[in-house]
Amino acid sequence: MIGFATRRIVQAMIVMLVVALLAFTMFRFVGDPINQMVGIETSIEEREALRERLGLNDPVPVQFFRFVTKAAQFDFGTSYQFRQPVSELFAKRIPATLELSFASAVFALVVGIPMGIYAGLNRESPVSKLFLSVSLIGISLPTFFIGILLIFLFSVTLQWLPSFGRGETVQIGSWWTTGFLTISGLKALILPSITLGLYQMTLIMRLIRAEMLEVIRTDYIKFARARGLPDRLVNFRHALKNTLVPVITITGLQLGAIIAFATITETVFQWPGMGLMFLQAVQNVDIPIMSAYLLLTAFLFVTINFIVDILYFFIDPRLRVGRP
Amino acid sequence: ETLKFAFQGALNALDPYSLNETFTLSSLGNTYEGLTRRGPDLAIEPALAESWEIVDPNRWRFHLRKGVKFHNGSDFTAEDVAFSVDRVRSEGSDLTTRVPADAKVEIVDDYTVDFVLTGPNPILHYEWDTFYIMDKEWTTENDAVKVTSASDTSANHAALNANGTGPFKIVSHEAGVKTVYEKYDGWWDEAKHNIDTVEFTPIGSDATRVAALLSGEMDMVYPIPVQDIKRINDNAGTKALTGPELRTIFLGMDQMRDELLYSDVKGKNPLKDARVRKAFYQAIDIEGIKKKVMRDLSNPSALMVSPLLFSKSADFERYPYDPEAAKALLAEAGYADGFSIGMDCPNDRYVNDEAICQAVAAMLARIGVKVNLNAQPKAKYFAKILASGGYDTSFYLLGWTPGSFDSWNVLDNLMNCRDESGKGSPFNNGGFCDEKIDQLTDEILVEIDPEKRDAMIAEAFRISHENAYYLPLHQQSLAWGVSDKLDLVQRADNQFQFRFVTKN
Amino acid sequence: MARALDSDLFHSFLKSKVTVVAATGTAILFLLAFLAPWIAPHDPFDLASISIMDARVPPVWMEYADPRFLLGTDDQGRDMLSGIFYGMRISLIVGFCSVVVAAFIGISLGLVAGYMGGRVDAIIMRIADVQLTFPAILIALLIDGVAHGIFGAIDREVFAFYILIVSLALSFWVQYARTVRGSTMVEKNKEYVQAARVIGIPSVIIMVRHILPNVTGPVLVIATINLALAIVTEATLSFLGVGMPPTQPSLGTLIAIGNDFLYSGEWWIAIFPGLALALLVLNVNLLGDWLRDALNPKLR
Amino acid sequence: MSVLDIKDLRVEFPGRKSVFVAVDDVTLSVDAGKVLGVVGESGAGKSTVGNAVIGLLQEPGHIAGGEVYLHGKRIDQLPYKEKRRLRGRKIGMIFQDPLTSLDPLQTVESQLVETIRTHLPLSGSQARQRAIELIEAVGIPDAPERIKQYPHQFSGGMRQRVVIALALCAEPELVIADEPTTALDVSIQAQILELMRKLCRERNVAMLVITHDMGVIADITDHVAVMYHGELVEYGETTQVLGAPEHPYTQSLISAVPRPDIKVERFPVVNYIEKAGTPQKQIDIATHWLGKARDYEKVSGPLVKATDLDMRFETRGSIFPSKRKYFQAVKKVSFDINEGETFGLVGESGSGKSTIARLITGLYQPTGGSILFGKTELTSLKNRKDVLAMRRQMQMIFQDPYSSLNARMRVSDIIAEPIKFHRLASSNAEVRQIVDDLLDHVGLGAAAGRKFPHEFSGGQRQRISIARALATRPRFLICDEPTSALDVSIQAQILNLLKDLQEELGLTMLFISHDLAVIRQMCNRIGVMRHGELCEVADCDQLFEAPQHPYTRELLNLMPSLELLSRANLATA
Ligand SMILES: Nc1ncnc2c1ncn2[C@@H]1O[C@H](COP(=O)(O)OP(=O)(O)OP(=O)(O)O)[C@@H](O)[C@H]1O
Ligand SMILES: Nc1ncnc2c1ncn2[C@@H]1O[C@H](COP(=O)(O)OP(=O)(O)OP(=O)(O)O)[C@@H](O)[C@H]1O
Ligand SMILES: [Mg+2]
Ligand SMILES: [Mg+2]
Repeated sequence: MIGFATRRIVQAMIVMLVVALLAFTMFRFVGDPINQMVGIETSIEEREALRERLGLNDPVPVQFFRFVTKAAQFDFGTSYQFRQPVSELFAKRIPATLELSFASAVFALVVGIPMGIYAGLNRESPVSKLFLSVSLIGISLPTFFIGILLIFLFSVTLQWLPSFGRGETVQIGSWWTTGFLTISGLKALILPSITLGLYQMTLIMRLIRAEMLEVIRTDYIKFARARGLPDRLVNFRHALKNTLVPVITITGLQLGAIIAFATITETVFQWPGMGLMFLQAVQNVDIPIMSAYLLLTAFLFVTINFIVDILYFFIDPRLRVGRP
Repeated sequence: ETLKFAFQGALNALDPYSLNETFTLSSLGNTYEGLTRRGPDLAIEPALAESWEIVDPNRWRFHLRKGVKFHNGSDFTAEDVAFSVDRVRSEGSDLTTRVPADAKVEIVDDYTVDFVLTGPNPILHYEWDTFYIMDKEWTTENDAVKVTSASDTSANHAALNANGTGPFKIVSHEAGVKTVYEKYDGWWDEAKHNIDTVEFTPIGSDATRVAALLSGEMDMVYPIPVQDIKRINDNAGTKALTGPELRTIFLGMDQMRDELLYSDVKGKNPLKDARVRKAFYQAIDIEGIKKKVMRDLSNPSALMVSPLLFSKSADFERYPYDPEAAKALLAEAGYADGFSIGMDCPNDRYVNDEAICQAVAAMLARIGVKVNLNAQPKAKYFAKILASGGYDTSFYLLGWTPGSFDSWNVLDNLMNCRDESGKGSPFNNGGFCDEKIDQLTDEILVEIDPEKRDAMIAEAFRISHENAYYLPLHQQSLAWGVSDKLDLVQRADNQFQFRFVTKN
Repeated sequence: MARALDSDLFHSFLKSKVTVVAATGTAILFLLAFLAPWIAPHDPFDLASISIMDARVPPVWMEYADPRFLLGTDDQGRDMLSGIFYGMRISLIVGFCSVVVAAFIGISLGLVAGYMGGRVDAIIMRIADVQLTFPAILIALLIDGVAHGIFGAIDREVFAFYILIVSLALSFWVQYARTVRGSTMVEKNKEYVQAARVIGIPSVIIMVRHILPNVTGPVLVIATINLALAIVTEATLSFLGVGMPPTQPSLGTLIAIGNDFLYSGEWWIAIFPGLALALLVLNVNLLGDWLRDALNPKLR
Repeated sequence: MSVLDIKDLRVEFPGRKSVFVAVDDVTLSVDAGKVLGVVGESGAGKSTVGNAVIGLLQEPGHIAGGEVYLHGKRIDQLPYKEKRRLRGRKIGMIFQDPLTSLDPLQTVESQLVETIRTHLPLSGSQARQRAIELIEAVGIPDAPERIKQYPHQFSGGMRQRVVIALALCAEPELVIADEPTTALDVSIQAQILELMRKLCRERNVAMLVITHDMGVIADITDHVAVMYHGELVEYGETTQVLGAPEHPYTQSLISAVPRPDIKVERFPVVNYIEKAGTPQKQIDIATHWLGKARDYEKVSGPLVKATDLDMRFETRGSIFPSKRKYFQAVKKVSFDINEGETFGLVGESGSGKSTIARLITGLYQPTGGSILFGKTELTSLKNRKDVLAMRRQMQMIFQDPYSSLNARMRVSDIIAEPIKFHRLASSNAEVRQIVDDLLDHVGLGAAAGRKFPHEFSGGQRQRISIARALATRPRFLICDEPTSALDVSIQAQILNLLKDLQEELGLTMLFISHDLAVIRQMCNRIGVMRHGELCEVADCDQLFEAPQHPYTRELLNLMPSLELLSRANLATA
């Protein structure tokens, strides 16, 4: 277990280093950062001085090393747009994104898993066919369109739910703000998390169904039935648990995707998270924010993957660590 | 009462000299004040200066208001004015032109300040409603004397906090997320508004912004897309406020390079030929754009300045829309088969900017000119077409509001010759050069007689019109979405000032 | 042919009514898209033929309609129906190209990783991990940004297409690589591969001739689903401003444009392309679903 | 009254074009304490009978006629719930594959306890107590400890015991065992059979054992039913059916079982099977392509000489050499094979037989030792041309006829591939001619070339494999359990074919099997392997008559006694 964990951590660190290299390359080569920073009137000498001050004249490996050591201390430089340290900006935005991602992941799982099980167990039933077809809407329309349609329906027409923002938030500790503790915060979460989670829900549901279909045809399920075990036990204790192993992998990957897709949902719902900030940064060529975002999402992704691998230890006694 | 409003962009910097941009200045205008301010009709009014006089042509005397206190409690005095003048002209300020570089400030007494100029300047104070006075002590104490400029890697106190004399103080500010204002009880003027708290949220997506108004979550949002005006008016409880804006939207063309950067014509620059420019002009169906793209919310313009700002506007008329004539002109210039040209266009800056460009592209296609449209977000767009990007464009769409509300500003910024680095008229992106206009510009600056001045301005505009140096399109309209509960003033400069708001 | 018609696959196809409908739907939509230049009433890409005065005409059954425009026109006066045909064509081409590129990269790397194993496998799979941390949207935004940075101003009309394909392909290849790698690891231990090795056939030929045909089943399924996904992702990218340019609108660009007119009563500008996209994706997905089940021997 | 009575059972699988009748008119009964064996070729409907009794026919299969009685009570028409209550409680079922019959994510204990508590009114701790007793009863030591483990921590044999314990845990009156030992090694098979016999006796349960292994039938059954194409062709006491079979199918089936006691020239072929393969076309080897260019260099000593072969696999990799773990699959093995002879390798599963085959063919690089082929040292071949030349002289036939052919290639392409690859023919027409001849030669007919492998049965596929192996005109043929996946009847055909080919072409063969009887019929000399070591090498007759090594003796003892069969054979032979 410990050996396995350390191996995974080493691999995760390599992945992070490569991402850091990409982020750094972008930093260096996507336009001259100096051009982004100074005004029209700045003279050549001043530009050169600034270059020197920012260390842009050092050899590239030195710069990369500096970039990585700084990034490891959560120092990503200063945003060109806001002229504030990127890490501070992110610290304020991360809770919003994580809460949104969490809510939509919960939505996707809570709705997707039971529907998937039902559709897997009752392959031919009209209800499961209905589930399957209706859920396809989740992947047939682009997220932004679904978001806007939801706003149109629930905010503008019915006026049930807010159309933008996080509602009221409560400060917890020094930097975490949460919308989970207020009514308006919870109401504000509903539309964005459905918008964001719909795609993942569809995916999880279809995945569980497909796995379930395979698992219930295996010998051990047949044998469990032959032993006269009640259906409830066979379906949930034996079949579902075996279904979960591949599902967890994909769900883990999907969580990473949720965080990335949050950019669009955040734009549509003006959700003050890091995705929104990232998109604004892209439009304003604010490279420090862009590269920090890359590193952060990669970090979250790698962490989630690590947790998923550890979860296998608890679910699958055979330690199926080899990836499919 | 609480006022909640949304704008499409974010309020990034709180330093009043960091960014010369309408929304930033408008927002900070609720917190800071200048020596002058403008009323609902944009007339200049006394603000921190109770009155002023021109002692001799080169010396202006300002009598400051007494008993004014900054939000932090310190007194407003002549020291603060002198300090602000120094600061606004210091390195890093984006508003250095507010006060001429060679002007001197002399403190006569605590409440009197003299500005000593090197030559006469009748419009010295025209832009001072957005030259905000800062508190010397507060700024010095907080180590924020230096303006947080674009090249700074960290923001100082003044960029993250505000301390003005205005009717509202900023109690919390999270750039890009939310800014909260509170009524300032110690304001020197009598409050005509009834607002206690103002919450500002940037909402980038048009649809979401409009939805927030329609659903009653917002009291006021701006700008609203012209197409949603009807819906907002039809909706119970909301209305759209529209009005003429001072900004003129126009098309510019590269007339400086010998070969266009983006065109299939090689070895020569077709846009240097006035006939080609006129052909473009006459190919544009401005009424069509007005009716279909702008939904009648625009005033087609023959001039590069709003008729509200220039008395002789009525003397000018657009060249008629006439594709046949345009084709003939092109043929005459030797481009009977047309040519292709790259066009740059912002897609989030002006009202329906990208749609206008598309419509123009389609219209030019009818006379055989193939336009390759490159529409981008404003940050990338400006980085490309302005001096900082090396004027990397052949054909572009831009809008201009003269900050001083005076035509000279247009001539000075848009129509004088410039060199490659932008010396001269920095925003003359096309780089055309007409000595006559340059000469007139210099003369207009120092001319005090309004009659003569206007005649000279008209002459300059006539030259531009005849040569089709620019293709003016229209003045766009302001469009604000407002809750019926709100009573407010929509100023033609698109500034939203809370002191004009009452909510019931 | 007769054998194909008599095959189990074909019969399982005929048995599933939904699939037959989906297949017919897909075929019709594909035909409409690829025959667009011949059957569309107007050419929306020909700027000279559109007039701003025709903008925002409602569909024929509504008031103020114009009989020339069956489904109305958009904000520039382009015929919606023709726009949808052409847009679908572009969406499909982008989808197809990206799927083909992704499948090519993914299958090659997956085969090599699975067959070689060991260090090669570890390296390729770690690259895949890095790739997975960047979903399509991020990649497209980054590539778009990098392209702007490197080439200065780029010509959207020319480059948008390639940027889209590269970014979509880059974000999809991992799935193919993982699937192919998994199947390859199973296949390479099968005795037919050993038989080929005993004959003396070199690894590359074994991979291409023997293993590849045996691992393409799942690839086909991923490809159909990815085609749908690519079309939707392209739509999302259009919304973010890095999709196809508005002068050559894809379905996604049309929706993104129409988005601005949802509240103003000109619903047809967004809803019709939205419906077309939903229909297309739905049909392709339903086909992919059926294929997934039908090709899975464990479910027979 | 019998425990189980089946009357006129008919099971149908409605297909796309027609209804497939898997079981037709089968009437059987089993008494308490007795074992009924069901035999028959693959696909005869044996499993279907078992599944029909317990009510687990796979959709769309259903009982289309007949009745099933348990203790005189009709059970085939019971509603789903009541049928489910019978399962486990009254009827226990044991499936063929112990590796896949247990839920990999649940401990053995939890699977036992849940089954016990489903059927018996016991508390949790009582159930656990009973589970431990059961596990002890099936002969797994350390029951209280082992029971807490997961299935993957058990060996195959132990898992099969757990499956048996699970089937018995609610004390059913009838146990249906569907090929309970097919997946197991001979030694474990013997133990499991012994266990079942004991259960039958001690607990007085009725048992229905489904198998195609005549040895198992002879060993433990009291009655036997022979099925052919869904029908019952013969049914009676075991001694009587085996000793004096009446139906021609039974007769030919029994005659095809290889006998360990006497060596025969050719196997009697099951002639009852209508499509037993077209008779081979005899070709004149001397003039034929196959015979041409067999001008291999003559060798003086043995053709293949393995000396001190060693093979170890890394089972756990690590960057630190000290942390790596190895498994020694082959230890210091030496043997020679002479030109023209058949050398047999026997031994239990996992003893390293296949590994040796792969070492010789070069699929693995040995970690030690040398292999001489003629005068060439195989382990140090570097030059690609030499390697190819060696590859041409050596071919291999694999165990699994289903996975040894590429499903996506036409049969003709499969066979042509080595010919084209080694450039053994000058034109495409010649290649086609050779392929057709080879297909004729293995008895498939040239028309088979246009088909795909899945259109053939297991036995036919094995013939295709053989044709492919012959296509390079090899000198040395390795057969790695070429028939262990096949029925006895088809096995007989394949073995006959191999024998014929060897005679005609003068091939040298390495024949690997775990079936002693088959080895005896095929080989001149035999090596016995265990745990990677070669225990004994001896001439065939000597090994069977006077085994030297204790392990060889143990192996010979474990062979199911075929006394009954032998008598029958003598009668027909
Ligand atoms: N689910 C099914 N659908 C269609 N046909 C089936 C199904 N299950 C079995 N069959 C057919 O029924 C026949 C009898 O199958 P069964 O499994 O009983 O054979 P068996 O005698 O047990 O063979 P083996 O020794 O290979 O296990 C076979 O021909 C088989 O193809
Ligand atoms: N590639 C490999 N890596 C690790 N271990 C291996 C490998 N190949 C074989 N082994 C191990 O070597 C041992 C011998 O395997 P081999 O296949 O030679 O046995 P066998 O005698 O042919 O058995 P069977 O009768 O089951 O085919 C087994 O324990 C097997 O697990
Ligand atoms: Mg069977
Ligand atoms: Mg083996």
